Order: sequence, then C-alpha cells, then structure tokens
Amino acid sequence: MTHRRTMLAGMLGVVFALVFIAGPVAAQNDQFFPLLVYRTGPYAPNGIPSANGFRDYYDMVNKRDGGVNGVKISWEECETSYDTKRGVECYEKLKARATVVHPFSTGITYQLIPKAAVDQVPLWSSGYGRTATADGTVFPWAFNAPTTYWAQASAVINYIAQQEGGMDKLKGKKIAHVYHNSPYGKEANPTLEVLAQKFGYELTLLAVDHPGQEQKATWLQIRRLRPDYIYMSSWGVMGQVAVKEAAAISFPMDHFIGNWWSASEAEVVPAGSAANGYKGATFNGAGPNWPVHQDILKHVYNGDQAKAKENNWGEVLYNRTLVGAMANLEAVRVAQKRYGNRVITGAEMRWGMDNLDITAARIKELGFDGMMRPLRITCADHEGSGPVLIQQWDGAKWNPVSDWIPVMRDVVRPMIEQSAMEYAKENNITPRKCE
Amino acid sequence: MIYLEAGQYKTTYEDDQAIFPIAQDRYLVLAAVLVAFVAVPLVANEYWLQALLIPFLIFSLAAIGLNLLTGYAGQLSLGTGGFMAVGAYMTYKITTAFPELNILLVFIFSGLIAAAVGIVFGLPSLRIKGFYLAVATLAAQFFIQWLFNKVAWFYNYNPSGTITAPPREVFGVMVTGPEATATVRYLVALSLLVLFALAAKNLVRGRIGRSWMAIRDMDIAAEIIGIRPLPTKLLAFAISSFYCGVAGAMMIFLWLGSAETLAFDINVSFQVLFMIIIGGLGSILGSLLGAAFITLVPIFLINAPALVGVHMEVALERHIESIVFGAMIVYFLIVEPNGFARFWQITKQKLRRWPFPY
Amino acid sequence: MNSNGKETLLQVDDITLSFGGVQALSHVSFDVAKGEVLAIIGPNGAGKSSMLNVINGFYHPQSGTVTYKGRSHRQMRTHEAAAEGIARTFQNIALFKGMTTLDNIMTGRNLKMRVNFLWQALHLGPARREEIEHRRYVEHVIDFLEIQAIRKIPVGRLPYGMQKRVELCRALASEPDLLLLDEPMAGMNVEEKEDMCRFILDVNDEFGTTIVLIEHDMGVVMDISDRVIVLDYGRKIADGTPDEVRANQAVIDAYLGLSH
Amino acid sequence: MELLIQVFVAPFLDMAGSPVFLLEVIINGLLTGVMYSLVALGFVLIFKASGVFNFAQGAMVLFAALTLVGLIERGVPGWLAIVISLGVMVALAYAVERWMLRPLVNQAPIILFMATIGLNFVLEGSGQIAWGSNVKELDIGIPDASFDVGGILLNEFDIYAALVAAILVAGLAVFFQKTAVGRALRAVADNHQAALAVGIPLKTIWIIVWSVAGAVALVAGIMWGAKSGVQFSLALIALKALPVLILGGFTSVPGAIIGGLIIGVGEKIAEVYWGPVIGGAIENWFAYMLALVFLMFRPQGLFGEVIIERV
Repeated sequence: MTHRRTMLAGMLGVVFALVFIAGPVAAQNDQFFPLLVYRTGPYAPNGIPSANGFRDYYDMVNKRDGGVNGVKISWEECETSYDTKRGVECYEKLKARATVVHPFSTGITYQLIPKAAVDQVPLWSSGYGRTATADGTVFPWAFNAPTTYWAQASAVINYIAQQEGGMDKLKGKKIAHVYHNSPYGKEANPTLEVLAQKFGYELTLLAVDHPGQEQKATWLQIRRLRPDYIYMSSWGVMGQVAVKEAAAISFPMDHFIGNWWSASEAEVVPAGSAANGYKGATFNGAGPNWPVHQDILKHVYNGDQAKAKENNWGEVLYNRTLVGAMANLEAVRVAQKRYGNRVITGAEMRWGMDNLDITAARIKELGFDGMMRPLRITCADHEGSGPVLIQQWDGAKWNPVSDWIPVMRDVVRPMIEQSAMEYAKENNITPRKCE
Repeated sequence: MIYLEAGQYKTTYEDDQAIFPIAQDRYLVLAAVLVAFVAVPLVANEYWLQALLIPFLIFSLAAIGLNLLTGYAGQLSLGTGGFMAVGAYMTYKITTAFPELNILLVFIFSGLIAAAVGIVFGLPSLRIKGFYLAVATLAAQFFIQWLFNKVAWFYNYNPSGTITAPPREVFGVMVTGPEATATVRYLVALSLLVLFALAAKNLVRGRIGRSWMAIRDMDIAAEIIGIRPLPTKLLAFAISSFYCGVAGAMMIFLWLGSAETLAFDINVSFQVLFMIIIGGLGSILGSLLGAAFITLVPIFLINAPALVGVHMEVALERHIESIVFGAMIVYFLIVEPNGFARFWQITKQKLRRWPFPY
Repeated sequence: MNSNGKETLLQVDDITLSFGGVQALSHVSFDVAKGEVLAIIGPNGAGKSSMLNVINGFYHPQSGTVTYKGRSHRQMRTHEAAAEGIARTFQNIALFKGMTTLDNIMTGRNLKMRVNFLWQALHLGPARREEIEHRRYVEHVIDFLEIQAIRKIPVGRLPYGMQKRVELCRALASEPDLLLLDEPMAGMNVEEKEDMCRFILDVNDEFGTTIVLIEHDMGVVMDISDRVIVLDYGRKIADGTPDEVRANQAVIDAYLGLSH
Repeated sequence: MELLIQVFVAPFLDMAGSPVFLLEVIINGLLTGVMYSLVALGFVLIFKASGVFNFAQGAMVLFAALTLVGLIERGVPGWLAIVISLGVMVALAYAVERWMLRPLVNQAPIILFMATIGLNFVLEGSGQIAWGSNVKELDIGIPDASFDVGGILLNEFDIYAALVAAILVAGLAVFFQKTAVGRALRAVADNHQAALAVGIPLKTIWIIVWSVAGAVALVAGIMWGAKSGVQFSLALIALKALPVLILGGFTSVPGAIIGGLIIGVGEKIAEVYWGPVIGGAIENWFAYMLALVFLMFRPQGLFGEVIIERV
C-alpha cells in the first residue's frame, strides 16, 4: 500500500502542476476560428454534423483558394458536451485568438453574450440563442442572422395559413406547440401567443422534459385534443421519439412541423418509416446536390463520396454550418476591404459582420445558389429577418415543399426591440446609435 | 521531521481547542491563504481564474455545505443542485427588485431562503434513511428545477427563462456583471470561501458538530443522551442548504454570468457528492481537495494530449478523459477509501518522521 | 419516601410491554431510592434490557407508569428522560465510532450547552467560554475514570474494556441523577472488572448518583449493590438485599432451570 | 378559489366524464411503467446480492445496447450479436469483480457506490469510443403498429415490451427460487457468512449477479433502444428507474415491477390531468414526490425488508 500511496501522491502532483501550465496559446498568423462542438453526450447526434460542416468548409477553402485573400484559415475544436460549464473553459481557452464564436448551444450563448462585449469577440448564434440579440443597438457584439425563433414561429403560422387557404382560415384552428422544456424550447411561446390573439387560433403548449425519451403523457393529451397542426421545438432524442409517437397515434404527419433544429436526419432516420411525411422549417436547402458540395467532395474527400457521407455531407445540420462558415469568411472579406488583407481581429470582424451583405450574385459565385437567401446585416438589425423554407422527409431525403415563406417582421420586430430594451434596463446598457 | 510535534505543549484548554493545534498546520494554512490572496491574483491570467480557480472555489463551498449534511450529520442528499438553484434565482430576483442592495448581502439573504427550502425538504429525514433518503432528496432536485423553469416570476417574465447577472458594485468596485474583472470575482469568491470554511470548521468542532456526528454514528444512542434527531437534522439541512445556496448564487454571479435551470441539474448534485466522497466525508479540507479533483482533473485530462503535443479528435479525447477519470476514481478508492483528507493525514504522519523511515 | 425512610427517586409501577405476541415485561413494579445501587438480574431474555429501555423512554409500555422525581409518565420521550438527568450505557457499546474519546464525552454535555449556532460559527465570546467551561468538567470526569491517555484517539480504535469505560464517562459527563448501566462488565477480564466496580462505587459515593445496573456476574452484583431485583420471563420474582435474594427459592429455581 | 377547483375538482370531473380515455391513460401508464421496471430490475439484482447501489446501471444499459447495435451495423446476424453482447456483459461482470469489487471488499456502501460512479464514466467513455456517439436505429423486428380496442388506442410495441418484461421477471423468479445458484444468491443477500458456509465463493456469486444484471441491462437496452434509438441518452433512463426503486424497495424483484407500474400510472395521470393546470412537464418530479409520500409511510419501500431498531 505504501508504494501505491506514494504513486498516488506523485500522480496528483503532476496533474495539478500541469493544469496550471495549460492556458491560452499566443496569437498566430492565421485567421483563427474556435469551434465549440459537442461530438459526445446526449446531444452528439446533433452536434456531430454541425461540427463537420464548419470543419469541411474551412478545410475546403484552404485547399481550394489557399485561405481568404491569402490569409490561411485555422480552427480548433473544443468539446463542450453541450454543457455550459465546459463551454466556459473552451471559450476562455480559445477567445484570445478568436475571430468569431459560434457557441452552438443556447445556454452557452446566453452566458457569453455579456462577456463577448467585454472581450471584444463577436458572437454568432445563427438561428438560435437569445432572440433579442437581433437588436444590434443593445447587443453590438451578438448576432443571430439569418433569422430567429420568433420570426420562424411567425413564418410557420404563415405557412399553416397558406395550407388552409388564407389568414382568416386560422380562426378556430387548434395548434399545439410541443417543446423542449428549456429556454431554447420556450423561445417560440410568446410569439405563438401573440399570433394566437391576432389570428384567433387556439394554442396549446405542451412541455417535454429533457431528455424526452418518454412522452406518452404528451401524446395522450394530443390524442384527446386532436389539434389541426403540431409545431415542435425539440432537441436531441426528443424529436425522434415525438415523431414515432405521432405516427403511433396516426397523427397526419404532414400537419406535424418541426422547427429548424427539430427537422434534421437525427429526428427522422432513427424513427424509421414512421417519419415519412414529417415536415420541418429550415433556412437552407438540404442534400448534397449544390455546387459547394462538389467542391468539398473534390478538395476535402478526394471524390470519396462514401467517406463524405459518413461525415454527414449534405445533411441538414451540416449544410447549415456550411452556410455559417461561408458567412464568417464573407464577413472577414468585408473587414479586409476596410482594414487590409491580413488577419482580422475580433473587433474588426464585428465591423465586418455589421456591414455584411451577401447578395444573390455573390451566393451564386460561392456555389450556394438556391441553398440560401441573400443576407444583409446592419448595425441595428443583427438578424436580417430571413425567410423560412418548409421541407418534408420522404423516407430517404428532405424535399422542399414550399416557397421561401416571409416572416411577420411587423409583429416580431417590436417584440424584439421591447425585449432588448428590458435587457438593457436590467443590465445598465445604453443602446448605441446606428446611422 | 517537518511535522515534528515534540516541544509543542499546550498549557490551556484554549490552546488545545484551537482550530489548528499544530504549529506547522497553522503556518501552512496561513501560507496557503496568503498565496491565494496575494500571489495568485498577481500571476494568474483570465483562463486560470475563469476556467479553473473560480469554479474550484465555488464548488468547494458547495462541497463544504454538502459535507456538513452528509459527512458530518450522515444525511445523504442528492438535492444540492436544487438548493444551489434556489440561491441563484433568489439572488437574481432580489437584486433586480432592489438594485441598490449590496450584492453580498443579497447572497446571504438568498442563502437564508435556500436554508428554509432545505428545512422543508429535510423533514422526511426523520423517517427515511440512507439511500432511500438520497433518492427522496431527488424530489427536491427535480421539483425546484421545474419550479424555476416554469414559474415566470422567478426570472422576471423574460421570454426564455434565463437569468443574467446584472452589474453590481461593492464599495465602488464592480463585482458582478460583464465589467467585473475575473480577478475581482476571484477575490470575492475566495473571501467568501475562507469565511464560510472557517465558520464550518468552527461549527463542526463545537456542540453542533458533535451532535451531528453523534446522529451520524448512532442515531439511537444520540437520542438517548438527549440529542433530539429532528432539530439536529433540520439544522444540518438548513446550514448545508445555506452554503449550497450561496454557492449557487456565486456560480451565476461570480462565474457563469448567466444560466438556465439546466446549470443546476442533477449532474451538479452528483458532482458535489463525488467531491465529498473522494475528498473525504466529514472533513472540511477534504471538501476542498475533492472539489479540486472533480473540477480540475477533467480539464487537465482534456488538455493533456495537446500539452504533450498529441493531437486527436475531440470526441476521442473526451472519451479517454471519461475513462481515465473513472478509472482514477476507482483506483483512488481502492488505495484510500476514506478520501484525500485521510490520505493527507497519513502523509502528515510520515512527514513527522521524515526523512527517517521509522 | 419509601419503607426504608429514604427518598424515592424512581418508581416503576405495573409495567407491561410486549412486541407483537412476545411478552417482554408483565406487571413489573419496583422502586429505586435516591443514592441507591440497584441491580437487576435474571436469565437471558428475562426482560432486563427492556426494563431499562422503558425507564429511559426508548420503549413505550402498553400499560403501567414510570414515576421519576415525583412526576408520573405514561410515555417518557428519550430526550426528556435525558434532560431530566437519566443517563445510560449500553449492552453493545453505543459510542460514536467516528469521533475521538474527548468528543464522545463532550456529547454528554450537549444538553447543558446553550450558545446558539451563530456564536458557534464564529467561535468567539460565549461559544468559546462555554466550550472551555464544559471541557473543564469533562476533564474532571476523564481524570476520575483515568482515561487521560486516550483523549484524542478515535474510539473505534480502543480496546473493548476501554470503550466501556469511555461510555461510562460519557454518561457521567451529563451529571446524571440516575445512571442506567446495561452489563457494564460484560466481556471484561478480572482486572478490568475490578476497575469498573471501583468506578461504579466511586461514582455512587462521590457524585451521589443513583445507579440501576444489569449484570450477570453474581459476585459483582452481590458485592456492589444495595438491593437486587430478579426478573424471569418478564416477571419480577424477587426483590431485596443481596443476601435475601441469594436465599430466595424462586431465584434458585429460575437459575437452576438454566445452564448458568 | 378558482385555482383550488381546477386542482382539486376539475381533473376528477374530467376523469369521470370520459372513462374510456382515463382507461387509456392508465393502460399507457402501465405499459410505460413496465419499461421503467426493466431498468430498475438491474439495480435490484445487484443491490440484493452485494449491497451495492450500482450507479452504473444506466451506463450498462447504454454499453450493452451500443455493443449490440454496433455489431449488427458491422453485419453480424442479430442472434449472434445478442450472444456476443451477452458474452461482453459477462466479461464486464468478471472485470468488475476482479478490479473493483474484490479490492473494495468490506468497504462502506457509500464507497462502493462511488466506485460504481467511476465505472459509470469508464463505461460511457469506452462504449462511445468503440461504437461512436451518433444515434443508431435498432430494429429488432418488433411490430410497431397501433390498433384500437373499444376506443382505446394501443401500440403493439408496448405490448411486446410488457411481455418481454413479464418473461424476464418470470425467468428471474425461477432462477432465484429453483436453481442452486439462485438460492445461493438469496443466501448472500441475507448473510455473507452464511453463503460462504454453503460453500459458494462470494467471488462467483458476484460475477453471476453482475452478469445477470448485465443481461437485464441488455434487454432494457434493446427495448429502450428500439423505442428511442441507441445513443447516449439511454444512460439517462436510469434516473427514471430511481423512483421505481425507492417505491418498490431496493431488494425486491416484485417490488421493481409493482413500483414501476405505480410510477407509470401515477405520472401519466398527473401529467395528463394536472399538467395543464399547473404548467406541464411535471412527470419527473411527480414520480419522485409520489415515491417520497410512499416512503413517509413505509420507509423501507413497498416490499423492502422492515428495519428493526434495537439497542
């Protein structure tokens, strides 16, 4: 035992000595992108394709173009396991060199919003995070373009109205929102409530607790309620269980619409044939049949399609982060136009993002034609109110089943501004002026 | 012969009952406190403070809290996360309602509310014991988490239900909120920890500590010598929850800056329990050592491959971290089942004779 | 006042106690005079420990009353009994294994300590004074029982005889009026037994404590007790001075019927 | 006042108003409860035979299911994959005995509990290293169609799951009552010394009981995996088994089943009838509260052994 004890003491000593050596590494000559990923844990099925999208796009641009205007791109993954506390460590480790941070978790985003402003690191939570950050006057360092949960909810209501034949037809319809019982899941509720008042549909809110493997009670309630439409904000295992349960009670799947985090391969593939007909919102086209995917296949995977598919090539979440990575690089280019073709700092990046304007022509040039809509961010508007597409799962792939549906900016924007003002008041922030 | 006790005679009961009767212990603790207050702020960068030291301090406080309840009073609890949430949400609620109130006072008030909640959930401990009680305290954990997630009043009706630490000053220095520097937050957390650790140490070496340990070691005999189980256990629940509540408040206001109820989920309860078991049940020092182990070792393990120049997939790194960490726990338990505190005692005994083998 | 002209401290009247179908005590009555050393003897399973448990309120009898210091109780709560000055030791040692000897004995002073937890957390002023004042008393008892050398040792590491002594010390620390000893000499060797006898008599002498003890060793019982009560199958079969009891036919029968 | 009516009157009126739906809720609750019991059984087996509160049971479910589905994905036929997975679980039991239980023999329950937490980390990590963290579909050919019986919608899968659980419990009962090993296991549960006197090495008993618990974990992993895909979240269903465990008593196999049924029905009724009134997603804490209330009356659980206090 004596030797063991000595060994133990030795090991502990080494551990604690080494911990303090660890720390941020000095700046480099690359345009550095920290990737807060989660390839493990309960949300890994969502985290893996997201992480791969970022990685593959940066890799491809390095190999195809040699970087952005001659500046090489580098990145480093840090595993958060979707845990806020691990997120802190990752952020602290990587922030010194960070161009922009995509936290990829609502919890981590909320936590970084106040910090980012002090550290001068822009945050980009595209399509998640705190909806109020769409107001760039209160949140100069946080962005959530191309669109937000609230905008999305309004677009989905728009879509339902289209299906029913007009806004007036919403009156008396029953819509249920099945949501992940977390800040993320709750985000859509206020919008849905405001719109229920406005259009006269009957809204039922049904919460499902993390992780959501067991939802019998929720679906019993739905079976009794018989809603006309179900809107779902799920995450992780919850989505596929819900899809299966919906099929089990013979709910018409084309009246079951997931939000953009609830409509990826992770929800439908494990659910098997039960998922056929399930719909979901998105702000990017799915599938690998876009020009940019061909570039990735060629430069990253040397034409090996099987290997590319193993790495989620063309999946919904993969495509979403491809667009995110591309938009990051576009913002770098905007900043380089002003500050010169060199490594851009976080503060310069923020200026680039404030002035980001990805036009239809530019989208085509980049190989994203048809996969996304033009995106324009301004100093005051960090969202861009991008439109939403509805896609449907056919058992093998996601197919678009709608046009790009506009969001109800007239309803949503005042809510955002009000929420941002409340935040400003609580945290003694003076909103900046935007010309 | 570092720990030579010979020659240290105690002539009064006061000396004998001093908090650290051995002189070397006194110097060691004094030195540690000095280093923590003076040296660390001078040399530590933000990564050290924010990623390692502040969480360590906060979890130490929570671990001391749980150790009072579980290690000293023998009541196994898995409601720590819930009680921490009470502290955090109450602090948010009070400080947004009365922005002028000193934030440190608000921590204390919130701790008191957590103590009240602890008393309520401690009531079943009169009848329920051991693992049954542990699982019963999960009711507190899940109920509290649900409550703060569901009732909008607790998070001032904001749309997502997340609380954010607003900027607050103490004596003109920004203590919470984004403008508060990591060093200031570290020093505040450290002061609170030192203060409360001292109080805990005082409690456990006096009448209350003895009645807790009596209840823990043999509740029937304790009752027969006149220690009333219910008030004694409830006091343990109250004080433990107070500590956890303050730790929870610190977690949001001095460390994370913002959180949802998920930050206080069941894993936190488990983690704090791991800390006190691996650190040593019934030891204040053990709580600190356990907190250091559980918060720092995973961070070390995840960064270790990069430190020695090995680069691997993050997922693989994470899995290896998990395996090594798990194996370390089992290994340490086999070598020293009574935790690091006991290990330290044995080391001290060895040092007493060092460098002589016998 | 009882027949001997001494003041009665404890009076047990018509106690009946049963667990499920098992009758542990039936209609047992006796009284204990102040300052007396009373022994309860009887074969295994005669209900001796149950009797002590009734006196200090751990068991609640189905019928009968316990009158202590002139107050009748149908059901005494254990902590009330302790507060009223009843202390006891146990057949199977009931020390607090994780604590040192000193801490174990200090728990005996618990009821007499008043300072609230806030002062204790600070360990200043009243809390400090109180600790020292009670420590002084405890040291007195420690000296009395001659266990100075093991003060700081966790009780779990002490030999059996020492543990018994510490337990007695803890009971004495509470300055009891009535001390219940459940087989204080079980498992001891002759020297230890002699020590213990001496301590019991000294306690009785010096502190004036009334003692009720259960013991198997007849020699010891006859030597130290003023009076002896014999229980058999939950019934009292004899009550008198050691000599009287020794001569009692019912007692002889009860003991001969067993292999003792 | 209105709230009081909503909480204390309206739900009961609602139940009385549509008894068929109430029946459907109850049946669904029973079927869900069976699934909880499947996980709880593993805990009970180990606690009964070795007094260890096995925190790693959830990780064992994940590990077993990951092994099975990983083998199937690599083209191993289903039956063979099940056999190999069983073999892996036996090997795990052996390893646990050799490297964890044996060195820790005679330690306090809380130390053993902590050790199983270490085991939990090891299993989570190694399972995912070997088979990945991505979600995997597990199709074992159990039909998943729904059918209608007198207005009550039932799902075939749930019925099969209940059958599997019933067979498993029957099998365990036979194992415990009729076989020599089973009797020895019960002896161990009562008294370690007595078991040694019978002539069975404790070591063998532990390996057997951990193997059986591993097999139960495999069954639970298959059933839950078929329901919700095989992925990390499987490790979290252990949390759903805990209230079942305290309700049924840590040492009782029938307790795990009855406890599961009570929790299943209780939480479904609470969620469906009271959830909308007080805010939804109350299932989790309700299950624990229900267990807690039971414990106030029977501190040792429904079927646990009565604790007698003596001095």
